[in-house]
Amino acid sequence: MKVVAKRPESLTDARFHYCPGCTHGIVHRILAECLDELNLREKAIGICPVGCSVLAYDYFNFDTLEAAHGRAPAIATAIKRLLPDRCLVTYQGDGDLASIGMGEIIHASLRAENITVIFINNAIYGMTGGQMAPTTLLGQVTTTSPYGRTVEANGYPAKMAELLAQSEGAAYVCRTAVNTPANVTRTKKALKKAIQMQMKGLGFTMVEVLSTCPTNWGMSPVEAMKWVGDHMIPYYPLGEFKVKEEG
Amino acid sequence: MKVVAKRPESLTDARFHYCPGCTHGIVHRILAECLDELNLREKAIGICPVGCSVLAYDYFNFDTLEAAHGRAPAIATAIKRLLPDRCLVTYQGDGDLASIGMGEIIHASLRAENITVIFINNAIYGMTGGQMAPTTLLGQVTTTSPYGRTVEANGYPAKMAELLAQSEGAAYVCRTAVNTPANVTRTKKALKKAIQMQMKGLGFTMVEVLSTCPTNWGMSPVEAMKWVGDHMIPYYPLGEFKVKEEG
Amino acid sequence: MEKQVLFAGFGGQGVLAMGLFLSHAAMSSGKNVSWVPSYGAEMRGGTANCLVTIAEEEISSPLTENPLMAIIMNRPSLDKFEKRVKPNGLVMINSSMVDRTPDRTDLEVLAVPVNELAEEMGNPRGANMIMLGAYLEKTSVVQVEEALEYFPVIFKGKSERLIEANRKAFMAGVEYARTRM
Amino acid sequence: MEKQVLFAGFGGQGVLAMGLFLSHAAMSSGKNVSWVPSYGAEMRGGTANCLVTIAEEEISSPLTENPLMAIIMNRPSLDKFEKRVKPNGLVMINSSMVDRTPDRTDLEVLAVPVNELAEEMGNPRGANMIMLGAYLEKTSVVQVEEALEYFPVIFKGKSERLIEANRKAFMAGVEYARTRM
Amino acid sequence: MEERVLMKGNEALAEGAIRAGCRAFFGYPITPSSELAEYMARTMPKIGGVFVQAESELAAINMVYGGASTGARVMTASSGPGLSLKQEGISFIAEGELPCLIVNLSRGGPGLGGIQPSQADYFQATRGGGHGDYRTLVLAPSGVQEMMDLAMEGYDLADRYRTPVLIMAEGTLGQMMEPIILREPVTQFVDKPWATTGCAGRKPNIVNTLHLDPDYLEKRNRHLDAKYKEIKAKEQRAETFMMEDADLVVMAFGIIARIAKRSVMEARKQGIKVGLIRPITLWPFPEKVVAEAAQKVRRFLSIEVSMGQMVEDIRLAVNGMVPVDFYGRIGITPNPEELTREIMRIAEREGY
Amino acid sequence: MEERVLMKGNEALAEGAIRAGCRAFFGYPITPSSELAEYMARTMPKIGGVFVQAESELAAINMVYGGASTGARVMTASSGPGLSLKQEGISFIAEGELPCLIVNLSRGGPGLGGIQPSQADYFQATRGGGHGDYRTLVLAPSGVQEMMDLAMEGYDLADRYRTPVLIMAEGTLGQMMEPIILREPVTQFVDKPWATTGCAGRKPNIVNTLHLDPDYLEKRNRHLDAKYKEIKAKEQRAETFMMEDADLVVMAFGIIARIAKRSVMEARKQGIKVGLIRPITLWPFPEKVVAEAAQKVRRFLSIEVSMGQMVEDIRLAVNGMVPVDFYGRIGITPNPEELTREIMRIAEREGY
Amino acid sequence: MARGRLKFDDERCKACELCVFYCPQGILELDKHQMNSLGFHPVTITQEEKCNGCAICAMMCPDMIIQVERE
Amino acid sequence: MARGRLKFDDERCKACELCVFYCPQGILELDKHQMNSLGFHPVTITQEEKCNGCAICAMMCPDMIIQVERE
Ligand SMILES: Cc1ncc(C[n+]2csc(CCOP(=O)(O)OP(=O)(O)O)c2C)c(N)n1
Ligand SMILES: Cc1ncc(C[n+]2csc(CCOP(=O)(O)OP(=O)(O)O)c2C)c(N)n1
Ligand code: SF4
Ligand code: SF4
Ligand code: SF4
Ligand code: SF4
Repeated sequence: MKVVAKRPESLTDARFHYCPGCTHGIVHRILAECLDELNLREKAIGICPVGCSVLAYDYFNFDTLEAAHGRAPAIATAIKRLLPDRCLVTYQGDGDLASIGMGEIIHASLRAENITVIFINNAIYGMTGGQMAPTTLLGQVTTTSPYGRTVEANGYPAKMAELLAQSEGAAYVCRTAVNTPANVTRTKKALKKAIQMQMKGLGFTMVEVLSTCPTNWGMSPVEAMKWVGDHMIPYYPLGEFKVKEEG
Repeated sequence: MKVVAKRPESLTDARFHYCPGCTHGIVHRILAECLDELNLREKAIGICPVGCSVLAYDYFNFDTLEAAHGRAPAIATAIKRLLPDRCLVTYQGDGDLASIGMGEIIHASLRAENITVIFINNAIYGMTGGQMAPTTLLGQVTTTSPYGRTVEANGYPAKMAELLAQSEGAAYVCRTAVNTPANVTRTKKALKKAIQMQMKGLGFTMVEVLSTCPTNWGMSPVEAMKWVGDHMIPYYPLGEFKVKEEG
Repeated sequence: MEKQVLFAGFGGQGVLAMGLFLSHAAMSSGKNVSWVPSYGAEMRGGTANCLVTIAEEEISSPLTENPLMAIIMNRPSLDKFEKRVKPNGLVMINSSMVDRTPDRTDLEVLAVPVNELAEEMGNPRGANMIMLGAYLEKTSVVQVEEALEYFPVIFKGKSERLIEANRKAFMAGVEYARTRM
Repeated sequence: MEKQVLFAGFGGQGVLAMGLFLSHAAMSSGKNVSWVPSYGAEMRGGTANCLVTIAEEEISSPLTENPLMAIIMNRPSLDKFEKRVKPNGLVMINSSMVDRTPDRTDLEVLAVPVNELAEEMGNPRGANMIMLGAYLEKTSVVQVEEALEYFPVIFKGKSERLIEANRKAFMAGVEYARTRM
Repeated sequence: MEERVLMKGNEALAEGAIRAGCRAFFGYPITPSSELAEYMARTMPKIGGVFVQAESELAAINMVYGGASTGARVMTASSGPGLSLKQEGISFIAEGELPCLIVNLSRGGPGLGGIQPSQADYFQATRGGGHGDYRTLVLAPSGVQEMMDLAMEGYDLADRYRTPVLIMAEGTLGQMMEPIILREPVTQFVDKPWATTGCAGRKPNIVNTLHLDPDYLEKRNRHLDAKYKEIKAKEQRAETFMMEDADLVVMAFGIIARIAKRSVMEARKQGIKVGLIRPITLWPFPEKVVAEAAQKVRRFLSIEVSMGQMVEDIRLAVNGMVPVDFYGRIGITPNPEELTREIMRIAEREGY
Repeated sequence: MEERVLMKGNEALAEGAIRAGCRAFFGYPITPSSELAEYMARTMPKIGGVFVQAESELAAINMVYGGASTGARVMTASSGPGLSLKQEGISFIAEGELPCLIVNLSRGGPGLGGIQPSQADYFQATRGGGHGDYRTLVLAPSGVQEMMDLAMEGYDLADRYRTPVLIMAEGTLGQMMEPIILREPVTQFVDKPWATTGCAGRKPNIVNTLHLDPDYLEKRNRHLDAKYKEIKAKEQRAETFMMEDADLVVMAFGIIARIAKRSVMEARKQGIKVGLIRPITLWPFPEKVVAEAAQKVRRFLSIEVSMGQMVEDIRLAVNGMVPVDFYGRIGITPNPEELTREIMRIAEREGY
Repeated sequence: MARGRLKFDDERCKACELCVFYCPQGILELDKHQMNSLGFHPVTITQEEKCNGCAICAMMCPDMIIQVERE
Repeated sequence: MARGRLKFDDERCKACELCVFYCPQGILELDKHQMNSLGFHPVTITQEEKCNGCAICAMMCPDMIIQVERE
């Protein structure tokens, strides 16, 4: 018998602090597998956000920086400009990327920075305990939209993949999910493609991953996975929104 | 004989400090005429940017605030929420709105704030003496792109109208110019429409106006007007990018 | 004199709620009180604890290194806090979850198998109220009768069923303390 | 002793350039020098002026309220700076643009119609160099000969034609000072 | 006895603000201040008030700038990194002379730091972490009742002096619960003819902080300076305890001050002549009380949850008259027992 | 005599940084610092360096965080409002212990203020306008040559202590021209094993400022504190002038110090025993020199283009030994004549 | 015979020549013989009778120098 | 006869039951008789012989508890 599933080398063996069933763990593994398979671990520099994945620097087995909330793209920009052959990956939540970090992510894309952004869209603020995110769905109850999100009070959920696909500097923009085995596979394909395009210098690449926050959604992990399919995907359609042709 | 063109009431009679031929003056007048004709002067609250139009509070004959660089939409949001029947107009340059203020403008649009944004796109930083703006065209020489703007070094010019049209909270997004009498007329029509939609509570409204900066472009005012038509409009197409239906 | 009692256990054991109940009861009976939760990281899980200070006069310090009493709901909490209880202080232990007794000999130790008792009475989530009943019966920090009076106040807004279940659990703890300790 | 001279006029009159030329010349002739432009608002236009300090020894203060000399290129500048020139100081006035003479009687006043002269020699933009030539001829803050030597250095990078035009204008100023003042 | 309710500090502060007439909250979540925003999110819709979760602290503070300019009583709250991001805005608000309430439920830094209570933002709060010569009134509650009371008083001071008021409290004060007496809602408000509300029936109002003319810029700065001098003269607040015969004066603010109070009692029991001064206003610093005390006592001890910041203000006030010691922790709030040990150590060393 | 070139202060600073090995500039335009960015925009492409016009000061300071973490010598420059926006980032950089150069060509505040030279960001610079217990080394040039020299020394200090270094200069210093001697480019650099450059052949490096464990957070703060104490002990710099027999000591930094120097000479001519201390490091403040002087002189006079900030550091150093006066302007840089008048006024009043 | 009449605020004219450029009749030009206090040659009308009051000059003037009357 | 073999890192299992839910064979469940030091009932396999080593459980496990071997 041969081993078909085990811990990738690009992860340390520290235990994840995430809540039971939190999909941050799945996405961490996917990233690590991509770097392993592309043999990029020693070239990789990861920028961790402020969010539940703030401690990712303990889990990623390559150089990492912990960024100020929302600024990962600016940090990645500077490093990539100074070390153009390295592989820059930012890992950001929806508060980090779509709220406080909106300016940085859009400008990194306009500047066509050769970096790869992993955008974890779990429709809520996890780390701080369940406040509304820019991606929180209409009607969704959070601690800062206690009566459910409404257009009048809170406006519309941000569709970041669609928005960033508008940017001429974006080489690859894709939205995936990790709510089914098939989607996990697709997510890995997309991320691998993004990283490869970064290393070819084609420009800004981002994969938005629809994820879960069972704890703050107040659901079991399995229910949360179903909620992604039933409520998130209908509003946040999956697929590739921008694929830049080479040359 | 009857007077067919004179100074509108919504302007004070202070002399503009703008350089000869700077189109800030034309747009100021257009805004004032719209407010006069809609009888909104006494309901109007204007938010001036940091930029050459920073002193607009001396020219507008209605309540005004001078905003920190880029934050006008946040200021307008708060005022509109507290005084919903007032007419909120922000007046912002391309550094103010598209660079440092990117986060604020996008979120104001996502929140569907009932405000009207006048976006003066003159492809350069005027007040600070001709540095590159996010809207500076490729190849354009500025003091911070001294060898001409390139994708590699500076990325792509930002198309704000296209970007903001993506936002579900945007009720009206239009790009006009003031480089010809016909375009001046269209600009006024567009701005009037935007203000009317704001007052109907339909959501976020913005008119992007392609303008000139003869001084920092190093051209005569007339040459500058031609440059808008020959170089800016081809990259920044004019027209309505989003018009929300009522009800 | 200020009485300070520490409640400590796992996240889900209702430890903070115990402290809150006691605080409410103490306040309702006209005492001064402060409740300070342990200040967990921005992440979930881990141990939870809170410190309740009760006094007739104004409360000076709501914090202390050495509480007079400690209610210990799980093993790690005992390991962590045993040494910090005041000399000759009281330690109440949830013996269903703690497999050892304190090493210190000066402490008064009372063990209550609250999880078993809760399971028995078919209300597993009532374990913390059982402990509380036993605690008040033993210490009269607040009189049991008073505490019972204030149930409606304390659980204002909660369903009758839940209040009733809690009262039952609470009384079970009182009962246990009266009869079997 | 430190000599401080103020150059003042409209934006487009090449006032800052005059100061720069003098600074370069002074430096090249081995003196210490500092050049401080007036610090205009972030907007365009308005008046411009700069202060040049020249000394053999190290320069202590590059700023002053009371310059020893003032080169006045337009009327508003005269109104603004007349009172500030040191007692018995020197004021050179562009008489093509300034329609009055100083009220102060202690000042040495030299008037040069630089715009006319410039127009005459068909080089309107040369007015500032004319003034500079007259100034150096009169004051020898830097020797005219030295200044001429340093033309290539000072205008390094500029076209021969332009350098030549500037030298002509400069000499015209020197001429004017020698013959008609 | 008046009816008391058991309340969390964060809720008491929020409720106090509302009872003082606060009708708009603009904030961005950050531990340990989020509960305050959440209370506002629940309450504002019910009372016709405004709650906006801003996209960032920058947006939040500029919403405060806009909201305050309408004359409404508005508020924001944050912590550590969030306060740093607000510095530009606070500088604008100070120069715009816009009354408002800013709350810092302070946590450990620098950088992302931790979420433990901290007092290390004292310099930022009292010196103005932003650019230019400005100050903000800084109030430091030490219990849940004061969280409510100072929120209410904060608005009075803000309106009276047309200045931003900062409430600085360690995170613990937001988390802890104590029984408090709910204050009567405020019904009288000063009117604000300067507010930008639309110019119907009057000349246009302008809220502005740009002053390109050097002389006018100086005039503005001298105007602010005069205001700050008046505040310094009139608004210093401090609690003193057992100062009559004290050899040693302990100084501390916030919740630490209460812990220190207990330690002072303990030390007194052991015959040490020790007293306490608790600054309630951090700016203006209660320098009068301190300077007076310096005439009589033999030594000061500043106790802070920082590496030593308030101690500078004590030294400035004491001006060399007696020595000023410092004891500090970071991330950990010291317990009464620990502080008593420190007091006794000094007392023995100095033979008090 | 070495060849001298006439240079603007902004260019001298930029050129100095480049000669010190600076290979990346990240900035957002603001008067009066833009010229510096423009010099870098022209030069970096020629020397294979990086120039990025960031979308904001926030992005710029975080690019510095990222750039510095690669071990490269990087830099940013701004003024007033821009510096305020950078405070969060500077706090992160200080805790991340990332060496870098930050320039404040200071202008008048608060708010948008004006673009006239100012020194009113002294508190922000020396106390840390950001959150938490941290300091930045602050260097204050007083002429164009020093603009170059201190930029170069700044990088040495930054690398030696793994700390951000701030250069604070009034806008005038950036605008003015003086002949300077160009320094030799630096060729020796310390290596930085901690840099995040990819983990080829070594264990992964982590640049981090989050410390959720209270004890570790305290450990970190004590580590920084120890470093700051070492800097205080070793790196105080000041220029003294005519101090031998001085009754009155004038203190000023930046270009004002040179103006004051002239006034000191003038006053000496009139027989007044006056001297000058010019802090070159604002933090650490040259308290040793000042404390020593305080033993001998009769009075200090702090001259600042602010409403009085450095004067606090003087008082702390003097610690009550002699009086400390203050003379301040805002928006306007005082001339030597004005300062001489003030010195004479005090001399007469005190009968020196 | 003129259907329009122009009034110029000479003192404020910045001589940008936009009106001159856009005037369909080509009847505006800078008056080189005058200079206002800003140092500019203000604009003037050469053949008043040709003005039809279309007001395009006013529309393109950034500084509202031109007041236009029409029959 | 089993074509796959699973190894569980019991101590780290958080009992989220994602593997249980996604296992196509329905042969995984929480072991109520065990509790790890995190206080969770770790997952276990009920009918080893039915496991075909598809590794879907491992794919969906956020904590990499399951190592899968296949023929
Ligand atoms: C400047 C700043 N503002 C706010 C915070 C508090 N904060 C920490 S994480 C976070 C957002 C977390 O949500 P998200 O980015 O969606 O990540 P998640 O935790 O959901 O994975 C916030 C607001 C901070 N640390 N710094
Ligand atoms: C926080 C901050 N950063 C930078 C500046 C400097 N600044 C003033 S205006 C401006 C941009 C001006 O360009 P734009 O917005 O296009 O307006 P324009 O002057 O071209 O009309 C900048 C960067 C500032 N005042 N505040
Ligand atoms: S809070 Fe939500 S996002 Fe954070 S670890 Fe828990 S489940 Fe995951
Ligand atoms: S600098 Fe440009 S934008 Fe500013 S006033 Fe002059 S022409 Fe207009
Ligand atoms: S457009 Fe206006 S400012 Fe320009 S020349 Fe004509 S009248 Fe004068
Ligand atoms: S998915 Fe992983 S963590 Fe969850 S129950 Fe299965 S093995 Fe345990």
